Amino acid sequence: MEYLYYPGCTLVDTARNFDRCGRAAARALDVELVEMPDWTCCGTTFPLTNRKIVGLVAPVRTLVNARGEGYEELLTLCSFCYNVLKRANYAVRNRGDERMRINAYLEDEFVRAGQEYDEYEGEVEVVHLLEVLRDTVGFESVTAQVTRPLTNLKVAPYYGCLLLRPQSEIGLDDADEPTVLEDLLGALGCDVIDFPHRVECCGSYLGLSSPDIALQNSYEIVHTASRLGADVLAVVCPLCAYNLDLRQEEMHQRFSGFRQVPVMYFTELLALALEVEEEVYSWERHAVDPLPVLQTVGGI
Amino acid sequence: MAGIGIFVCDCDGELSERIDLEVLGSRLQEHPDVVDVIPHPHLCSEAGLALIEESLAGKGLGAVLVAACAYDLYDVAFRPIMEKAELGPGQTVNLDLRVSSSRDENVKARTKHSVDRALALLDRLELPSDKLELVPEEADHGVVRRALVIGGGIGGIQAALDIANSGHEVVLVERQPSIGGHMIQLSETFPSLDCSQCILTPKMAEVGRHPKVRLLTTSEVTGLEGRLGRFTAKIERKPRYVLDSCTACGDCVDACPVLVCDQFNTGLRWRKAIFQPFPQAVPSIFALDDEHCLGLFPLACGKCEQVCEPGSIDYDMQPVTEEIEVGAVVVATGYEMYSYGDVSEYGYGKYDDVINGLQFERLLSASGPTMGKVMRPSDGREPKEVVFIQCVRSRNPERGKPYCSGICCMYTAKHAMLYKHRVPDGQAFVFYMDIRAGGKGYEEFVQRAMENDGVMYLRGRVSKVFEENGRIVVWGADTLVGKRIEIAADLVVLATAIVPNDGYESVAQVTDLAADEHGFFTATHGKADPVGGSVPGIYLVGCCQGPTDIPETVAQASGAAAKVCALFAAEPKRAVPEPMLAEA
Amino acid sequence: MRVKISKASLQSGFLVDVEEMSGEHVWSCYQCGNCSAGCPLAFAMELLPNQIIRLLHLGQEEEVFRANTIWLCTSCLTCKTRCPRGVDLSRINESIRHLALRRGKAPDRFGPDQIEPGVAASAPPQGLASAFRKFGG
Amino acid sequence: MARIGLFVCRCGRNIAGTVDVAEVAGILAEHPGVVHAEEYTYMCSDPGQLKVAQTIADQHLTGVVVAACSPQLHERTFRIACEKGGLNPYMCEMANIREHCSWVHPEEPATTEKAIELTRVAVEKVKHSRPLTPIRIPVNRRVLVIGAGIAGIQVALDAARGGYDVVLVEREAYVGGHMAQLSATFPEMERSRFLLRPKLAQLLSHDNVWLLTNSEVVELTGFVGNFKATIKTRPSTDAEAGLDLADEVFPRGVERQRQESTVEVEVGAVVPAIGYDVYPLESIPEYGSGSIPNVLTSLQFEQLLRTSEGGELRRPSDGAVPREVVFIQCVRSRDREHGMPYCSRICCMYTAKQAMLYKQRVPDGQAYVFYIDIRAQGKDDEEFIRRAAEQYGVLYLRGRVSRIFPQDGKVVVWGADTLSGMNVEIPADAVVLALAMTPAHGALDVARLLGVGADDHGFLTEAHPKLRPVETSTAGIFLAGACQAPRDIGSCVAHASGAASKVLELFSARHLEREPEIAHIDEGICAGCFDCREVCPSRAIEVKEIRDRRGELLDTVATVNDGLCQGCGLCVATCRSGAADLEGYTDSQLFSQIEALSSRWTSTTSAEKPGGGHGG
Amino acid sequence: MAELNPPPWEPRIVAFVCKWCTYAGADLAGTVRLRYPANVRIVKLPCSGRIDCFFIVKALEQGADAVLVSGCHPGDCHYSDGNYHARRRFRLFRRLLEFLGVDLRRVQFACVSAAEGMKWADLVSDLADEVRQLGPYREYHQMCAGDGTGDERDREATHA
Repeated sequence: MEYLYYPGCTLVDTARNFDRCGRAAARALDVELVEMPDWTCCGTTFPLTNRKIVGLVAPVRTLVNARGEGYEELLTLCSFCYNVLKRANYAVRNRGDERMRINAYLEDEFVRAGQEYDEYEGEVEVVHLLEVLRDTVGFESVTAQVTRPLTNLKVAPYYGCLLLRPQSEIGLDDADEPTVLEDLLGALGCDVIDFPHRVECCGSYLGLSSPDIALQNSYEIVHTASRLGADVLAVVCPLCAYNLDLRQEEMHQRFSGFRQVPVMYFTELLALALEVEEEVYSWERHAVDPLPVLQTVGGI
Repeated sequence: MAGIGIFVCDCDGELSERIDLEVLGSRLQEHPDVVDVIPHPHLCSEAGLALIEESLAGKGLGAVLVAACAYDLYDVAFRPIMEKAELGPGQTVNLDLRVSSSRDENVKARTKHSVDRALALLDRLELPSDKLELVPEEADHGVVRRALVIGGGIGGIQAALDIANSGHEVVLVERQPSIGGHMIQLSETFPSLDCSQCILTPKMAEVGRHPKVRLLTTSEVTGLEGRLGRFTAKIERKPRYVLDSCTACGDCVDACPVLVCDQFNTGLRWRKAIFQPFPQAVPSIFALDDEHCLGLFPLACGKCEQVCEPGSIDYDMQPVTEEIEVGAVVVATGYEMYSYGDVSEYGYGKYDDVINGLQFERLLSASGPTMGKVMRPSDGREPKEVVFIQCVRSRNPERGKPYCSGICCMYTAKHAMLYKHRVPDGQAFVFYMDIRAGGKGYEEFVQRAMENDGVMYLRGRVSKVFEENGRIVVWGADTLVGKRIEIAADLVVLATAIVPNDGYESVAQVTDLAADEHGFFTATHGKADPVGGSVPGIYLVGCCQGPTDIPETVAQASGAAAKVCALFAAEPKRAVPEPMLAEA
Repeated sequence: MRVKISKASLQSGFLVDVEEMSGEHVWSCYQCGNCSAGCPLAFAMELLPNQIIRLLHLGQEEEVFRANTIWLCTSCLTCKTRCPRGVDLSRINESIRHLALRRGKAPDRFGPDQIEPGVAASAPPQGLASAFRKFGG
Repeated sequence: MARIGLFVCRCGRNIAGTVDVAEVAGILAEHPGVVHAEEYTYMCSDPGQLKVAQTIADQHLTGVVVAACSPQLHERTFRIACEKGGLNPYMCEMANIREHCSWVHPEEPATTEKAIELTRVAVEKVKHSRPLTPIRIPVNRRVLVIGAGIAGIQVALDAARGGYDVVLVEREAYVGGHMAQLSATFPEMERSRFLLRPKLAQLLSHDNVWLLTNSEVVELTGFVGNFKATIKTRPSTDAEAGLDLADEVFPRGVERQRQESTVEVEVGAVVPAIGYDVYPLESIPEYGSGSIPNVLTSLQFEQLLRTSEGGELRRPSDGAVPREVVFIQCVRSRDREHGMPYCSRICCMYTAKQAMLYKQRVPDGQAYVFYIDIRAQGKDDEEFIRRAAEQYGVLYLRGRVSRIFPQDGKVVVWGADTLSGMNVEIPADAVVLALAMTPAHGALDVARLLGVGADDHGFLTEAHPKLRPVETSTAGIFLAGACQAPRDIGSCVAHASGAASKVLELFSARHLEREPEIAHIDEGICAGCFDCREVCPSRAIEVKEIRDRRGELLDTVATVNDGLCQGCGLCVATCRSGAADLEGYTDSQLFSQIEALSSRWTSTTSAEKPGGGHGG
Repeated sequence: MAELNPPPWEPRIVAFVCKWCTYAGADLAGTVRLRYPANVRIVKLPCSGRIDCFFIVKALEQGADAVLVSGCHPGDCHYSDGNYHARRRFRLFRRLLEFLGVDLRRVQFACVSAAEGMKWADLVSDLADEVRQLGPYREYHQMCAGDGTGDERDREATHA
C-alpha cells in the first residue's frame, strides 16, 4: 500500500534518523511512504483563539496540496504535525465560518498563483503511522514480520500530549488509557512496563523558553521511567525526544541518584525489530546512547 | 361514534409560560379518536367548569382528557362533572402539564414531552364501545384492593408493610433471590451508625411472614395493562431450581463444585453456583444460579441434588408467568453504582486497591468477606492511608452524570469514621467539592468525622490515580490553599455516581412511566406530589426517581402507602356521626 | 488587603474579551481544581490554573497578568481532558497571552536572540517555532 | 418445674468476636431449669427463628431465652417465633449481650463472664414469668392535625381521602403556613400559592374535614386510639377574613368563630405539623441586629419577590431598585458557637432561586452569594445551581461574611473568597440573610403537651432516624414536616404522607392490640389508700366499689384501666401493701434477677478470671 | 496457681435503668462502639419510677459493691413524670441509707438520655474507678453474710 507522507520540519532536520527509520521500517512492511512534493510548515501550534484564523492557513494549505496530489490520506510520523493538521482538518469539517474564511484566504492565494481552486471541505484524512500499523497493517502481521524480536527489552511507552488530545478531535486512542503504543511494542516483542507518566506533558517548547522549569518536569518523567527499571523510553514526538533525551546530561548534573535512560523513537525500535539496513540509524544523535543496552539486553 | 374530547388549561398563563399549548393542541388534534381540543385560560374556574359541562353534554364526548395541573386538583374539580356525565375512570384521564416543567429550560422539549405523555394516556382511554368492562358489583369505582410493589429494597419493603398493615393485599416482586436490596449490603448507617442488618432484618422477616404479603422473588414484571384502580400485571417467575422445602442447611453449598464471583459481596469474594446471597436472606431458600450451574441441561453434575436431604433441588423448573389484578402499583426499583468501564484516569477496574463505596461497605461489614477487618483486596494488608474521592462521575456532565448523587458525602464521612474505628492508627483523606450534609444530625456527623476522628478533608477534585511500587498514588488539589496534593495511599475508595437500577428500562417500558434522560422516573410534581408517578395509580419510592438516602426513602415509601390506602379506602363517606362538639 | 468587588469589576471588558477570544464559558467552572491537580507544569506556576479562572470571575485582571501561569501553559490539554465542566483552559490561557501581548503586559518576548547558540544547534525546529508562536502571539 | 431453652447468638463476629459464645451456652446449660442451650450464627435469620419454634415443640419448653442483641431490635421477632412454636410470647426474654457487652468491652474473660451473668439474669426472669395475652382497645377513627401549613394540609388531605374524619387546627388566622408566603418553589420555579391552591381546594371540599383557624390545642389526654383534645379558639377579626388563601379557593369561605370558644374533640391519632421559624435577626449584632436598612431576611425577600411579580423589584427602605444584592447563606446555621450547629438544608436552594428571580426582575442587576458548601443534593438541584451561576451570572463566593455596615447609602459587606484566598468588600444596595431554620416558637410546649420527645434545639424526635422517621415514641402520635427537622416542601409533603399512612394504618381496624405488660392490683390485698392514684401519670387508676350480696358497700379498692395504663410501674413502687404489681416486671421477677447477679454465682465460672475489664 | 496470686479485685456494679432513656443510651453506646469497663450489670425496668428501694438493698446484700440508678432527664420521661416521683423517693431513701450507715458513694443516681451513649460510657467508667478506690464493700457484705468473712471467694468456699 502507498501513502502520501508529510515529514515536517524536525524530521528532516535534527531528527532525520527517526524519519529514515520510519520510511525504511514502513517499506519493510510494504507500506510505501511517498514524500509530499514541496511541502510547507504545518504551523507547529494549533491556533487556540477564535481570532487567529491565520494560524489555520499553513495546515489547511498543506491539506489542500495533499488533495492536489490525488491522495485521500496524508501520513505523518510527528505528533506536532499530526495534531495541527488533524485539528485544522477537524475545524474545516465542523466549523462553518472558519471553513469559509480559510477557504477565502486560500482561494485568493491560489488564484494569484494562477491555479484554480475549489473549496476544501476536509476531504483528506490525516493519519499517523501508528494508526496505519494498527488498523491497516495490523499488529499481528507486524509480529509475523518481526525477524529480531526485542525480547526482554524493558520499554517504558511514552505518548506525551499531542498524539492523543483533544480526544474529541484526534480520537486516535483513549486520552487517559491509550494502548496503541503498548500494543505495537508488544508486537515487537518488547517487555512493556506500566508507565504511569506516559500521558504527561514533556514540557514542550518550554525546553527552549524556560529550560530550567522544563528540565524539572522532564526529569520527573525520565526518573520515574528509570526507577521503574526501564531499559528504554519509547517516544512518538521529536520534541519529547529532545526534552527527555538531549537534556539528560543536565539532569545527571542537577539531580543526584539519577540513572540515565536511552530514549528511542518508536520508528527506531520498529526498524530494529524488522532488521532494516544499518545506515538508517545514527546513534550518535542520541544524547544517551541506546546501543549498550540494546546489545546487552536486546541482543543487537 | 363518540370520540375523545381534550380540555387544555392555561392556569392563568402559568402553563403557556412553559409549554407551547398551540402546538400541543394541534398535535393532539391529529389523533384519530380526538374529536375536539378545547383550550381555556383557567379550567377550574366557574366559567371553565361550566364550559366542560356543556361541551360534555353538547358534543356527546365518549371520553375526556383534561390537560391541566396536579392530579389532586383534577380529583376535586373535574371528577364530579365527569361522574355527572357518567364518564367512569376508564373514560377520563388527567394529564399534568407540569410533569416535565421542572426539567430543562427549553419550551420545545417540554412541549414535545407533554405531547408524548398525552398520546400515551389517550391510548389508555376506553371509548364507550368497551365501556361494558365495568362490572356492576364492583361498581365502587372499580378499585381492586390489591397493591403491586416492584422492588424489595428498603423502599419496597416499607411500602409493602405499610399497605399490608392497613389490611390490604400486597404482591411484592423482587428480581433477586432475596429481598433486602442494597441496604442489607451496608455495614452501618449514617448518622446513627446502627448496623444496617440489625435494623433491616426485622422488617425483612416481617415481610416474609406477613399474611397479607405475597412475596415473589426471582421474579419480574413483564406487563402492565389497565388504569388507576384496575391494572393487570404480568409477572414472570424465573426458575430458582430450589423448592420451598429447602431448609437452608447449606449441605448443597459444600457439594457444589462451581465457584462464582459473589455479586452480593461486590465481587470481593467467591460463592458457589447454588447459594444464598446472605445468611438472613428472606425467603430463606437457596437459589441456583443457572448461568454457572453444571447441573442444568445437559445434566453434567447434579452433586447438590444428591446431597439435598429434603430433595428440594429441581433442575427442570421452568419460568412461569402469571397475571395478577391490582389497583395500584408502587415502583421502588432502586439504584446501582456507576459502571466500572470508564473511570480510566482513576484506574478503576485496573488496580485491585481502587474500589467503590459499596465494595468498601462490604469490607466494613462484620458479615462481609473480611469479617469486618479492613484489608486491601490486593494483598490483604491493613491499609494505613486511605483516600476517599467524592463526586466520581457525579456533577460531571462532560464525562459522567450532571446531577449530584446525594448520598456520597454522608456515606464517605461514615466510611472514613468507621475506617478510623477499625484502624485507629490509620489516616483517612477525603477529596470533596461541597460537603452536602443536609439532614437531621448530618452536619454534626461530618464535624465529628473531622474533629474526633481526624479525617482530613481536602476541597478539590482528583485528576489522576496510578499505582507505583505497591502504593496507589493520588494526584489531587486543595483549592483552598491553592496547592496540588499528592498522596501515596494504600487504598482508594471512589464514591461513584448513583445511577438507576438497570431494571428501570423494562419497568419504564412496561408501565409507561415518564423518566428523565438519566433513567430516573419523574414524579408528577417534585413539590406537590413527590411520590406520584406520571401514570395515575403508579407511585414512586426512593432512588428510582433520584438519589435518596434511607430516611427519605422510608418516608416516601410510607407516603406512597398512604396514597395507595387512600385509594383503597371504602368509599369516602363520613364514619358514624359521633358528637364532635362538647361544651368544655 | 481587601479587594473591592462590584458589578463594574465583574463585567470588566477583560473577562468579556477572554470569553469572546477563547469561545469558552468561564462561568462553567465550579472550581473543583481538577485542572490544577493534573497540570504537569503547575509546580512552577505562581497561580494554579483554577485560580486563573477564579480571578477572571472576580475581574482581577492585573493579578492574572502578573503571574507566570499563562506563559507556562503548554496547551497539553490534560486539564481539558479531565474537566468535568468541559472548560478548555488552554484556549483561555492563549487568549490571555494575546491580550497581555497586545496590552504590553507580557514579559520580554521570547525570540531568536534569547537562545544560546549551543541550544539552537540541537534544538528541534518545531520547538523553536512553537515557542516563538506562543510568545509572539 | 421450668424447662427453659437458651439460644446464644454469634451475630457473625459482632458477638462471637469478643464473647466466648460456646462458654456462655456451656455454663448456662448447667443452670437449674435450663434444658436446652445452643449457639447459632444469626438467631434473627429465618433458620434461627425456626430453631426456637422447633425446640419449643421438641423439648416442651416452658420458657425461652435468646442471648443476642438489644431487645429493642428483636424481642418481637423472637416472641413471634415462640408463638409459632406454641409458647406464649411473653415467656420469651432476651439477654442483651451485644450492645451492652460484646460491642463495648474488649475481648477478654471479663466480657464473657458479663455475657454469662446477663444471660443468667434473663433465665431467672423467665422462670418467674407468666403467660400474658394482648389487650384489645377500641380506636376512634378521627385524626387531629396541628398546624395547617403544607405538611398539615397534606396529612389532612391523605387522611380525608382515606375516608376518615380530620380536625385541622391552625394557630394563625390563615392557612398555608410559610408556603403561602413564598414567591415560587425551586427548582420548578412555580408560584407557591398555585401549588397550595388545588390541595386546599380539595381538602375543604371534603365534608369530613373540620378546619379551625385562630386555634390552639391546650390539652391532650388519653392514649392511642382514644385521645381527648381541648382546643381553644380566639375570636377572629374582620381584618383577617378574606386575607386567607382558604377564602380564595373556597367559594363560601371558611366559617370563623366570632367569639372565643373551647371545644373538646375525641380523636384516635394526633399529628403535630407545627413547622418552623427562622433565627431572630435581632440577635445577630455583626449583621446589624436588624437595625441596618436594606438588610432583609430571606422571608422578607420572598415577600418582595411575590409582590413585585411582573413589575420591578423595589427595596422597602426608599423604593429604589437594588442594582447589587448580596445573599448570605448559613447565617447562624452550622454555627455551634453563636447559633445552630446543624445545617438548615433548604437555604442553598432558595437562595439560588431568589437570586435567579431577582435577576428576572432586575435584568441588569448583579447578585452575589456567600456560601460554605453548596448543598444541592435534591433532584435537579445541582443543575438548578449551575443555571444560577452560568445563565444568571450569579457570583458565588466561598466564604462567610464577617461584617455588614451601612456607608453612604450602601450596605457594605466584608467577606472572604477562600478560593482565591482574598478578602472581598462589596458595597451592596441590599443584603438578604438566609437565617437558620429553627423549631417553631412554642415547639417545646407542644412536645410537652403531647408527651413526645424533642432534641436540644426543639425539633420533635422521631422514633428511629432511619426506619421510623414519622413515628414518635408515643403510640398514636406521628410527626409531619419541618417540625421534625429542616426540610424542603417536597420532602415535607412526602414526610406528611408518610405520617398519614401511619394514621391510615392505625385506623384500618376498629380495634388496636396493646402490649399486656401493664399494672394490676390485687383487690384482696388493696387497702384502698389510693396513693397509687396520686402518682399514676396516665390516670389509669380507678375506684372500684365492693358490695355484698345485698348491695351494701363493703369497701372501695383501686383498680387499673387496661386501656390507659402504660405500664410505668409507679403505682407498684408506691403501694405500701404490695397489692400492685406490674406484668413483665413483677417483684418476683426483679428480685430473682437481682439474685441472679449475686457474687455467689461467680463460682460457676473458673476462678482464675479477673473480675472485670479495664475499659478501652 | 490461681490461689497463690489471686487476680486483681474488680468492683461489681448493678445498674437499675429505665428502658426508654438510659437503656437505649446504653444501646447507643454499643452501636457507636464506645468502650467502657465490664463491671456494670444492667437490670431493665420500664421507668425509674418502678424502682423499689428494696431492689437496691437486695443488690448490695447480694454482693454488689455499688448500685447505679439511672433514668430519663427531667421532662424526658416517657410517662411524663415517673422519673420525678422516683427522684423524690430516692431523696428520702438516701436519708434512710445514711441512717443505716450505708456509704452513699456506693449508691448513685444519674440521668442518661437515649441520645447520651457517651455519657453512659463515661458514667460507668468513672463509677468503676471510684469504687475501685473504695475497694470491696466488705462491711455490708459481712453484715449480710453474718459470718466473719463476707468476702466473695470465702463465701464461695462455704457454699461449696
